[in-house]
Amino acid sequence: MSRILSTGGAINEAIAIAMRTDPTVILMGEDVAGGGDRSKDGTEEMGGVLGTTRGLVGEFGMNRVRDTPIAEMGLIGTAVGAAATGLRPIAELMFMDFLGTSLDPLLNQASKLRYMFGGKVKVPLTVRTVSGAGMQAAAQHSQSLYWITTGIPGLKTVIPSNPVDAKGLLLAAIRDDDPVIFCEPKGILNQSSEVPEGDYEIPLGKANIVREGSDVSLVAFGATVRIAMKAAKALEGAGTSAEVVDLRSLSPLDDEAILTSLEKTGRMVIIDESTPRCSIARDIAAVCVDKGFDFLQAPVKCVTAPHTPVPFSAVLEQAFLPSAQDVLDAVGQMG
Amino acid sequence: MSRILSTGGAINEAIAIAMRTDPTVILMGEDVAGGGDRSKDGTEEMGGVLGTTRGLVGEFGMNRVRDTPIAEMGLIGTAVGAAATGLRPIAELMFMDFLGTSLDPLLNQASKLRYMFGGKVKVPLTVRTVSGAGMQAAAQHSQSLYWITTGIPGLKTVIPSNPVDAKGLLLAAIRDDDPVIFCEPKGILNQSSEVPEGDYEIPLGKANIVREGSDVSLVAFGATVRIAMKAAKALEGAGTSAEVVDLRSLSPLDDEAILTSLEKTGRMVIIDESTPRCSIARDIAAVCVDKGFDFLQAPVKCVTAPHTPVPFSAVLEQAFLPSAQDVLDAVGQMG
Amino acid sequence: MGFTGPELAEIYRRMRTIRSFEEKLHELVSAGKIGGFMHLYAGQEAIAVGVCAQLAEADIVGSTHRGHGHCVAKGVDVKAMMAELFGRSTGTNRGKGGSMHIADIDKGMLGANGIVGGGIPLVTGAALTAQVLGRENVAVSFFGDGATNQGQFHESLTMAANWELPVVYVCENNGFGEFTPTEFVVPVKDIADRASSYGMRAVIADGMDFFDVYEKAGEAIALARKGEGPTLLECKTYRFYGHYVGDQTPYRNKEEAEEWIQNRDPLDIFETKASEAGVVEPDEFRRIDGEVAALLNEAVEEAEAAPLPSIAEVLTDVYVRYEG
Amino acid sequence: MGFTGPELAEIYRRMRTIRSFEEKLHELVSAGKIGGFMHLYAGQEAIAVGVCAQLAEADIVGSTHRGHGHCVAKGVDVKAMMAELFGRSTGTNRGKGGSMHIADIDKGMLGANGIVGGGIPLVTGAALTAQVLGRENVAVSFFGDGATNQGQFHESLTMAANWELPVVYVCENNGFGEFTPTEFVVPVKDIADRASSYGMRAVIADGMDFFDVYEKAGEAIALARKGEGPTLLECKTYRFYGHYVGDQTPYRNKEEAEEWIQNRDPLDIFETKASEAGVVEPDEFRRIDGEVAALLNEAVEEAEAAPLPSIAEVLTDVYVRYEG
Ligand SMILES: Cc1ncc(C[n+]2csc(CCOP(=O)(O)OP(=O)(O)O)c2C)c(N)n1
Ligand SMILES: Cc1ncc(C[n+]2csc(CCOP(=O)(O)OP(=O)(O)O)c2C)c(N)n1
Ligand SMILES: [Mg+2]
Ligand SMILES: [Mg+2]
Repeated sequence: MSRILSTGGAINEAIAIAMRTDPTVILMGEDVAGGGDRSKDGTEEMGGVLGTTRGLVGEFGMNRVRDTPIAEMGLIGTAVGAAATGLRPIAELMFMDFLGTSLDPLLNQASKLRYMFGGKVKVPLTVRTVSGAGMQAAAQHSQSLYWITTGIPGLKTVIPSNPVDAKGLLLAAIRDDDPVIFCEPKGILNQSSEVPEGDYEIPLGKANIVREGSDVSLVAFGATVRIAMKAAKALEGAGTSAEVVDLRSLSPLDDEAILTSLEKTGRMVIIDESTPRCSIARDIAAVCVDKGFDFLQAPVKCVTAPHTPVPFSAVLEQAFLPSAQDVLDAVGQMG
Repeated sequence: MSRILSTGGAINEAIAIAMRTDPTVILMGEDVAGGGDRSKDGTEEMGGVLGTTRGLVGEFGMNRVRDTPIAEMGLIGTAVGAAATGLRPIAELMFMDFLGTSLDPLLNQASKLRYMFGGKVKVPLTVRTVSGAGMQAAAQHSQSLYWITTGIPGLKTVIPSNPVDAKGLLLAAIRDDDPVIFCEPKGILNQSSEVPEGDYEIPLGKANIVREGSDVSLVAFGATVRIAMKAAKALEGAGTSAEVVDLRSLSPLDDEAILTSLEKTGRMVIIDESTPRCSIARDIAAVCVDKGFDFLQAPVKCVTAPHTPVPFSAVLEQAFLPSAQDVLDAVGQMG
Repeated sequence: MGFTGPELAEIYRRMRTIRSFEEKLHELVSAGKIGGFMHLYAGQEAIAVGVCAQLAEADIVGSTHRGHGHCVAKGVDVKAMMAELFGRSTGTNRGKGGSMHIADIDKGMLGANGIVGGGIPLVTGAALTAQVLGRENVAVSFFGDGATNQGQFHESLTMAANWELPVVYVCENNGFGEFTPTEFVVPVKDIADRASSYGMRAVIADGMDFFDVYEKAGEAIALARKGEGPTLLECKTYRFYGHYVGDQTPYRNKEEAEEWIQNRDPLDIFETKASEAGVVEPDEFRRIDGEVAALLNEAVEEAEAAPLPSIAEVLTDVYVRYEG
Repeated sequence: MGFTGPELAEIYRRMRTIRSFEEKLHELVSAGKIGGFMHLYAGQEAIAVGVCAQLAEADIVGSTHRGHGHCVAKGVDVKAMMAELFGRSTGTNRGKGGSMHIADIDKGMLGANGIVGGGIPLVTGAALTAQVLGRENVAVSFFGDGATNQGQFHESLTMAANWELPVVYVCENNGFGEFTPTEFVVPVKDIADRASSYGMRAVIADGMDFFDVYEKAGEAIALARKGEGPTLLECKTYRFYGHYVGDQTPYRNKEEAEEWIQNRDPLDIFETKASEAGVVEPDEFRRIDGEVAALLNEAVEEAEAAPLPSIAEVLTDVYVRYEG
């Protein structure tokens, strides 16, 4: 059975299933309840600033669904400590930009405890966070900072491109025994599709070939998968067969799927919503020119945002974001 | 005139010159005085946890050399606000690992104020910080996180490889009108050499060819320059002529120098002390396979630390760090 | 009371300008004419205007995501603000900042700030500049009750107290951080109680009463200017709209909201008190209302007609100079 | 006093073990036999031992860069600790952690921590686990005076106070953060004053007196266990060595240091008081000194003889499972 759900709805469902099946799973964050149950005074809940977690405090109560103060170090750090001592917390970092106020527990604690302790602890923490631009939320609420969490050994980073994957990847992330950063790209939160009911997981670390093709590989993830698909259609019209690889996980990275596709096509474009320096796009290009050198028939192209903050004005924000046209231009430049 | 100075000594001298020549330059950080002048009670100063800033509070007094509380968000954030309103602060972040507790003022403020304000402000801030491994300081005091600051648009990142460059780059950084992260790699702090007296600057954004060669390019920076030079000598013995490029700046990056060298040699190894994912090494490999594709005669190799935290035990730490042998192996694998 | 009629009229004009600006934005955003996240200041006008009336142009203020009121109070041009919210190149920030980053450093306005608590160290740094250079300026940081739970609040106040910086920390306690009541996440009765962690002076003002804010802010600012260090000034207030435009406020108690909005409106309170002083003509207030309304209509018209930034501007203003 | 002779002897043994461990390390590091950053706990023994004597094994403690004392007090094996500092695979952390990350989760020791303030939220999280699962455990966070200036301190205590978590925050105020005297950077007289920002109970203990710490920690822990929420316990103390091994302490006042080290040694104070109780044989203390000395010599010998980790271990223990 399946019904139409938005990505937000699919995420909500995944959390509910995880909480029903494991009493050690809790949800904590700023306004994840957002009113409701807390005082039984007749007020209603908001369920998060984007409404994603609505209904959960009603089902699971305030012991397991906790509104926190606006204190990201404390909130994420506490979740890390809870994860190391027997809970399996889902902590919400409202926007990924707030890594600024929550980095230490991720950079220096969650990611390193197991290693520093010689393998004698595990940290089964999931941090859900909204990434990306497109809502005119400007420079401090629009960043795609998954390259930072990907670069930190000890963390995993996952990013779905559609509601079905969001549900399955989130369930896998929550049940994973390592700390996982789960990105919810703004560009897909309101996207809807049929989503299977019930409990299913999509394994971390495995890419998904969403379109087969033979002339060029378009590697994408999160909100850029849609751009890649659009570009692939346009390329098809021009007689070029594009394969689209949806990474799903950024760490672990499915090198094998990327290289297999490159072997098939000989050409690679990586489409990444973030800024270019030290990006996932460039990271993958480096993998291609090391392990896939013999397959390369053309320069590897990275389609990313420019090396700038995210501008507010809609015209500038649209120019900032990578587009299908940028992908076509990149393919054109490959010669 | 020049004398033998350590890198630490050269940094000290650069700060003193900058403070003498510009009354708006101040130095602030945890224990940058570290005793001394503050109470005139007969105690002596430490001049920072590694002694780098010793003597400065004596010369410039407590108004301009300020010990701060152990509060990196406050310390760096205050320096950003001071820079936006008329000072030219040098803020010390004792170890680069402490980006964990100081990221927000760098990620969301210093780097973005000018852009967000439509160009109507400047932030002439320098953040000095000690990066890298090699002192058995373990997972939370040994990271090379310059890839994070490099990836943030609006920041510049600089890293010297020797005392002479340290002095000239730091003077340029302090006088630069943009926020600059100045890394002081542990691996070179105690290295000494002749350093010119007086006031000189080395421009940001320009790489330095420290050794000419024709068969392979070794791109290095900070503590890895010495590794590259050692490998170059070994390669020479085996009949391979290696060119060594010292980047000096990571942002802006001197693409041109890198590509020129690649054009000459056709082979590229990048040596980076940090972990691999989203590293400077991979960033540069991506530049090579995009803009330098036609020059490439072999896979581009990244010699980095593994995707792990930094271990404590000396044997493990040495195995963690890139070595000249790793460079030779990489060259060997190029076929 | 000690204000002349024209002074009172000017104060009223500022408060009314903020209110009308926010009401206009509520319309425009609801109608989809302006995008982005929009947090309205309506209800809190007495605080921005009361504090800024004590400041010189060269004094610095720093603000929050709810920053329009502080801009208007500090003298930022209303038309340029409106143009900014429309994303035009004539905006205060050339269209690059928007509501959460609106700024005008020439007027001493160091920016709204999208990071809760993120403006507090910046303003502390502005006070450091004044102290190091021996200037007479003070700096004022505005922030909400929720922001006092941020580490950046704690670290900044610690530094300011240690160094006796010329800064005033103004907490606008409007009873909520987003949808969560303050008492649920702030473990003390008054935000002012938190000053004792810094050995700092603390004062509580009625944030709906311009005169009370004006007086207490004046004392704190004068002390800061004399080198007697920082003060934490808590102003009790309420926001009349939801957290952002679109928030239907199901989480708030309806009677309580009614009480604040109907009976404690800072503009009404001001008008009553100012009228009692007998130095303003009764119809003067309505005349100002009309002028402000006209100004805002003009601001919208001009903003809508103003040019958008050119696409090339995505790439400018990142650095003063950047050569690779 | 209420302690039996064997109990007092055991307490003394723990304190002596810490002291001798640190003295031994001072030698070994000075001689270049052990590397890394090394912060010694000597002088503060009464705190770790006094607090941990009130805890069960399943209760959690979290520590700082100055963590050896807390490990010993919580029952971590001294030989495994020594092996860790020598970087051996028989170490508590298999040689991967070293002094600043020494840990033993089986003993409820959630790790030293190289990040000042970084352990505070972790321990708060351990208390959250106990609360959510309805366990009777408490958690204790040890940290220094300097750490109270960190945002992580502020944010953690705010959360613990809101949720009335079963946690005790133990501040070891040794008068310095690195080389900077506490009064220069902490703007209140007592760290305990900071609890008022969280509406939290605060208590001050003489950190050189085991009995005072034991009693006051006992009350705080009992309250936490009963569900009556957190306490901030400040213990006044002094570190006998410098900040790290190698620090010659030119920044500290010599008379003051003399006074603490000569006249306020927690081991001496304990021995005097315990002797007055008349339940320990006078030569018992010296016997324990000898046993501890022998234990440490053995620990060093065994550590030196123990195998180094194999190089392949650089790559293990990063993840439970990682497949790309
Ligand atoms: C660091 C950070 N965390 C969370 C948010 C999301 N957020 C925006 S406004 C807000 C509430 C702020 O409450 P308060 O400080 O009381 O100000 P008010 O909105 O009531 O004026 C939150 C949580 C943010 N912008 N920045
Ligand atoms: C976040 C962070 N900032 C700075 C440091 C460097 N540092 C290590 S110990 C220390 C002093 C800590 O002082 P205190 O908390 O009083 O503990 P004590 O050393 O006195 O036991 C500092 C500044 C650090 N390790 N982590
Ligand atoms: Mg509020
Ligand atoms: Mg201390």
